[in-house]
Amino acid sequence: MAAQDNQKVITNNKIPVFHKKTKLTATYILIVVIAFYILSAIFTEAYPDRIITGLPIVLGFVINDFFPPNLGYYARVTPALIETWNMALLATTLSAIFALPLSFLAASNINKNKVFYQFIRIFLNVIRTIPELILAVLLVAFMGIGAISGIGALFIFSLGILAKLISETIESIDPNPLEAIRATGANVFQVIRYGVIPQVLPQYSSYVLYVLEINVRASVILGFVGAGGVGIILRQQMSLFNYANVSTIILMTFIAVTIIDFVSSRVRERLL
Amino acid sequence: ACGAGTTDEETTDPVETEEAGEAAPEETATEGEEITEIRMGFIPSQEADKIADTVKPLEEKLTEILGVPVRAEVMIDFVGLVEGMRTGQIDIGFLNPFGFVQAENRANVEVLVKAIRRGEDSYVAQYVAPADSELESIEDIVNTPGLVWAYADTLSTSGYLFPASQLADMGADLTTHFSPLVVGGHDNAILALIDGQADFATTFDDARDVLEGDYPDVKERLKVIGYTEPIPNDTLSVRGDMSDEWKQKIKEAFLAFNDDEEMIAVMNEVYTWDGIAEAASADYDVVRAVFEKFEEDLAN
Amino acid sequence: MIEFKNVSLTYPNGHQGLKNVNLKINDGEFIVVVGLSGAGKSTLIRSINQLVKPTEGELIIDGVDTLKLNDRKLKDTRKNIGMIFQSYNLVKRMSVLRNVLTGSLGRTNTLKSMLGLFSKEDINLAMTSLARVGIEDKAYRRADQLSGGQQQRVSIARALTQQPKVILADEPVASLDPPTSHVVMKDLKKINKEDGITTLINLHFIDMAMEYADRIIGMREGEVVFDGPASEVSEKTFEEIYGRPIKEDDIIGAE
Amino acid sequence: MIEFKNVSLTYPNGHQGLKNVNLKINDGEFIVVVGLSGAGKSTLIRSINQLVKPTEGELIIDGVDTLKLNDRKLKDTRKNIGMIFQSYNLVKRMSVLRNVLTGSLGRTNTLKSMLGLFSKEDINLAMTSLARVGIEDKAYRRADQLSGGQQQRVSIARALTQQPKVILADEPVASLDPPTSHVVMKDLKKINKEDGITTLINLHFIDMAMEYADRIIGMREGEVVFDGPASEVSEKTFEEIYGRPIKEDDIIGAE
Amino acid sequence: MNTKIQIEKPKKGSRYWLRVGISAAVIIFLYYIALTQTDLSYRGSALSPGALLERLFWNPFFDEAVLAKVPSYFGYMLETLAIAYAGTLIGSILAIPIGFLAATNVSKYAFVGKWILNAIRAFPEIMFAIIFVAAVGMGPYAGVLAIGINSIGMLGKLYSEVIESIDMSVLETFKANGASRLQTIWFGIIPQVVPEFASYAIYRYEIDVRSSTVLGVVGAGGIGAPIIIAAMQRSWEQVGMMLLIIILVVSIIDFISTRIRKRLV
Ligand SMILES: Nc1ncnc2c1ncn2[C@@H]1O[C@H](COP(=O)(O)OP(=O)(O)OP(=O)(O)O)[C@@H](O)[C@H]1O
Ligand SMILES: Nc1ncnc2c1ncn2[C@@H]1O[C@H](COP(=O)(O)OP(=O)(O)OP(=O)(O)O)[C@@H](O)[C@H]1O
Ligand SMILES: [Mg+2]
Ligand SMILES: [Mg+2]
Repeated sequence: MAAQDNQKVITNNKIPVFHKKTKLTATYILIVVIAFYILSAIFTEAYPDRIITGLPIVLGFVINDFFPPNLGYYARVTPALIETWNMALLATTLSAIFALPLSFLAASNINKNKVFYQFIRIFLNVIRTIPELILAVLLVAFMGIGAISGIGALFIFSLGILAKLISETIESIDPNPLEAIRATGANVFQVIRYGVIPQVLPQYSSYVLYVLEINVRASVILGFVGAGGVGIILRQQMSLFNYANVSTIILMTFIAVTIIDFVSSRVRERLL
Repeated sequence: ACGAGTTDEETTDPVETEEAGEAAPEETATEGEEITEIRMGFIPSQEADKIADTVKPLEEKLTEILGVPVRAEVMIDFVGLVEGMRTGQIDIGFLNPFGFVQAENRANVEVLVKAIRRGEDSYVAQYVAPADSELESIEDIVNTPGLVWAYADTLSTSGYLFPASQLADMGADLTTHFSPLVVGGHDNAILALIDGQADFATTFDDARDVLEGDYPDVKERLKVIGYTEPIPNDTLSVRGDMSDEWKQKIKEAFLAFNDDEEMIAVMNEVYTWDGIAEAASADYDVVRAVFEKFEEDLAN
Repeated sequence: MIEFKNVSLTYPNGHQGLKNVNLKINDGEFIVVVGLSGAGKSTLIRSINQLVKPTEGELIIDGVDTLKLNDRKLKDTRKNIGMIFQSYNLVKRMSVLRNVLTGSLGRTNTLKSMLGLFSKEDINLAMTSLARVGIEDKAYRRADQLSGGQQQRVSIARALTQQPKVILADEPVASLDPPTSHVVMKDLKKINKEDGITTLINLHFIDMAMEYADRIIGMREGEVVFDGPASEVSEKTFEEIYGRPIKEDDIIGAE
Repeated sequence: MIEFKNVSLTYPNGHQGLKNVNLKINDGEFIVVVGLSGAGKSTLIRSINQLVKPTEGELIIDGVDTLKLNDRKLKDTRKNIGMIFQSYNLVKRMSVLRNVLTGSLGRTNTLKSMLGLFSKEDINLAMTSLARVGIEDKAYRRADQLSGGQQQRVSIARALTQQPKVILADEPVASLDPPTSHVVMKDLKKINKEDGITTLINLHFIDMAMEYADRIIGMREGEVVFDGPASEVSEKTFEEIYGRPIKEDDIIGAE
Repeated sequence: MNTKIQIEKPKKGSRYWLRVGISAAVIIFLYYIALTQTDLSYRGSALSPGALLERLFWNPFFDEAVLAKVPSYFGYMLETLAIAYAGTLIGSILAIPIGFLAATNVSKYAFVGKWILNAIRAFPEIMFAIIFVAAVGMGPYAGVLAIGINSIGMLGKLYSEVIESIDMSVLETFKANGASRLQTIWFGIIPQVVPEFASYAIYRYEIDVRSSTVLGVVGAGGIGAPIIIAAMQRSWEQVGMMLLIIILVVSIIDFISTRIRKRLV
């Protein structure tokens, strides 16, 4: 067969590297993405020249204001950071616990009841959508001022993220073992416990740590509503234009983030 | 205390300039500086009980008067505004007294006018306590140790700085006498009283109005037991490196609002200003003095 | 005893997977189902434990028409039916022993099983089952660390731990190389003989079917076209099943 | 010509993968390397293009001792050596044609290749290579949509597009079923004959080795224990290579 | 069948137990601190949740003043969407090189990349916004830049994790081919990761839509300032209406993006 085919192929001079259809789809996607970008850019006046003229100002901040950090300020930051950490830890723990059942309900391959499934997804969308700041304001209105409101805001917010991410992981697991376990006469809880959980555990723990980091950073915003932690002093020092102190706060947040990142990558390595 | 204003016709009159920019849609008006657009940052003061989230009417009016497009952006926090004024990206800023004092240090801004509210160019902070509280006056507060004191945050002029200064002057040791409860907003301070978390709160006069939607009986539940000394009202400032002509022009434009019913109505709507008065940096010395007392503590 | 009475199965997309199947499967038989790809072998086997549900007819297991059972009763029926899959279907990240123990879930209290509290008997049984397929030394390995043949033997051990009366195997050796396939088939045969467990196996390879089966069921386009002892299989039978004379490839074991 | 002169290879963990290997491989030969698992077959083959680097001796390709080459020169040598892997190693989400075209990367300017500007000759060559292994109609399919045998043929086409003087294949058929294996081996043999490309193949299956090889190299524990034409392979040779008499399983193609 | 099979459960070394012990101790300590040091007393508010929810999500539909503002709210929302889109796109593209830099399996200097990403994530987004307001003035553009750089932090991390999980055996082929490093990345890695990258970028867009509200605080545009002001005013009807709009729009985006992402992966 080869000889003839060779001939045919070689005489045909125009062989595209990409199939016409592939090319067309890729082009369409590119056009849509760019068109939206241009629209947004016009709308937001996001023209590159402006950032080029603004660049010296950005650098000025780094060189003149943030550097050098006032390291002596750490004594004030530490307790605040611990407070922030505590709120993040508790909120993450709660959301890690509650996200699990929710995400099973939000996974189409586990929850076969279409209506209930959609309801859960919409519910998750709603809680994920509310900006954390507004969430905090609302919770303060509900529950009064204090760490509880802050933790509550972080909890609700991270519950939405976690449940969504985990439910997507659940939806993409290997369905075959589930079938096998179902065939042994196991009930749905047993199928989840022995079929699903072992498969999602690594992703689950990696997402939980990811959310922990998000929560540590989000509590900065909660300072705006008096929910305590590093947010309050960050805002205070910003308002006083004490950038050397702000710089210290950022530096210490950086250390916290790096530690979480390190732990998270070690855990991932272990579990995968 | 209203300054004489120029009329609309005068300001919209095109003035020839040598460096009229190509980009300028309309003529600029000074020899010293070419301004093709005025950018105005607008911070709704926490001390006002009613704020509009739009400044469109103000934008339009100023565009008309100043002859260049004016663009205003509403923001919550003054840090961005001040930094923008420092780098020349923002021309006009509405700043609260404390913000102005900070901005003058950081960005060398210059105050042009200040607000008149209810006929005054200053306001006061109030001490609020539950209606059934034993506290009847500021003296009672100073004489009762261990009270839980709710306030918005330590940088709030009326929420903390002025009352704290007053209390300190009256002999209370701020570090030991109270147990402070920082709640993030004036409304929250009032809320803390309603919820029984605090013994008294300090807010602007009268923060209880904000809560009336949630608690129609808030004024019966909470009583005002005292006021601070007057705090100068919030300012309208411009960046320091603006040419004097433009400063003058902007100042006059705003002062002219005093003669313009419609604009005063607008100003009232967006910022509860019912008049505009000329202001000088010295008017804010009292704020500076109070701030200086706390500066050391706050910075560390 | 399992009895198909006029069983038909139409998939939701309208495809007819089984057409009026009538079969009687006696206790302790070792049956191999052969047929071309798409003939309906899997459909037949999977309808026994209702991983797919026949749409017509009666499927009687031990005197009960299982098609009429509710979910609870169906679970009870499934407990008595072990299943082995082509792709083993082990939970990769779990240890071999735990995988095998999942075979006992059907009779373990939900709460206890959630806490991982299996009875001593079940753990013993799981270990014994592993020993029967000769891989008890791998009990604490993670399932994905085993070779294909070993994984399939784990899945047999899992089925054994279920203490089923019936074992269904859907192409249990299709992913394995020939020698390993023989080991697995021998294991299955041995268990069938020793415990008298009724065994139904789908196979592609006719030579293997002939080698192990007591009885062969040939399928074609959803219908049973042959049913008889291996000895009765003739050149003609092949033609019936495959719609064409037998070719070398059928013997080597290709699709 | 490829010449191993006293080549030894010690892995970083101290394991000796090759022990004093001496071999001469002539241009155009079709050689099959057999041996038990762990015998060092992969190590031998991979040391030719230095995916693992021998620690001692000389490895002379076309007169040059490649162990002394710097990175640049080594790359040039590698361009002349095509490689085929057991697991195909295709980029799954790329089209078949693009996968095949990556064979020409070594001679394509980096920037051009990134912009997808392959020369007309290379594209033609890629298509021709696909045609030679009989799957030119799949050119625009995504690689992961093909069956295993087809994927392996894509990887052969990729090696061909490289226009190599040597093709190395590390167990190219181990993941394939027997009939497909034969198709792939036939393809390799055909190419070897048509283009005169020196071909080295690792195989587990001795029957297959005998069927296709001009010359068989037997390895055991890192040493070459047999080297000669397929016709010289005897019962004794098996014993040398496997350390035990030949068994049925070796023939069917087990490990 | 009754004989008990004795297979020793593999013994974990003492170092293993030491590790487990230390980890457990650290975790218990952390929770102990968190639970004792945080003021968890719940005082409750006199405000009934029912009344608040009613004001948030029911009354707005009957409030003329709020209804009249709906078009302008949609305008703000549109601005937010545009800010988030431009920002996410910039961020998702710039995150690619940093993601590669931070991936341990392709980069020798992965730690540098990881540190850069951690530093970006440690920087409060509000601070970015302030800096960009100073650099380019108030308004949406500052928001775009703040969102953009902020997205790099998270996307870069996620990207690098995707890269770290790719099939490395494919890369060996390219080594054997004599392909250059860049070619290896372009042909060997990029096709493997593009769908995941795109999927994460789309996911990030949703997050950015939400987080761009925070930027309203410093005048970086969008629906942020109006909603926060309304909340400060305790004008729950307005807050509720804006929330409903955000929820509606984000749900639509979520719906579309889920479908796109399903097709990508
Ligand atoms: N879920 C389903 N929906 C629709 N049709 C299906 C479904 N499952 C199987 N089929 C169809 O039913 C027919 C029988 O399928 P079945 O899987 O039973 O065949 P098989 O004999 O097991 O084939 P193979 O040897 O390929 O496994 C096939 O034509 C198949 O396409
Ligand atoms: N990277 C490595 N580090 C240490 N030892 C290795 C490494 N790669 C291979 N070995 C060891 O070298 C020996 C030869 O391995 P090699 O892969 O060449 O065997 P093989 O003949 O190809 O076996 P198989 O048939 O299983 O592929 C084996 O004992 C193996 O464990
Ligand atoms: Mg089947
Ligand atoms: Mg090998």
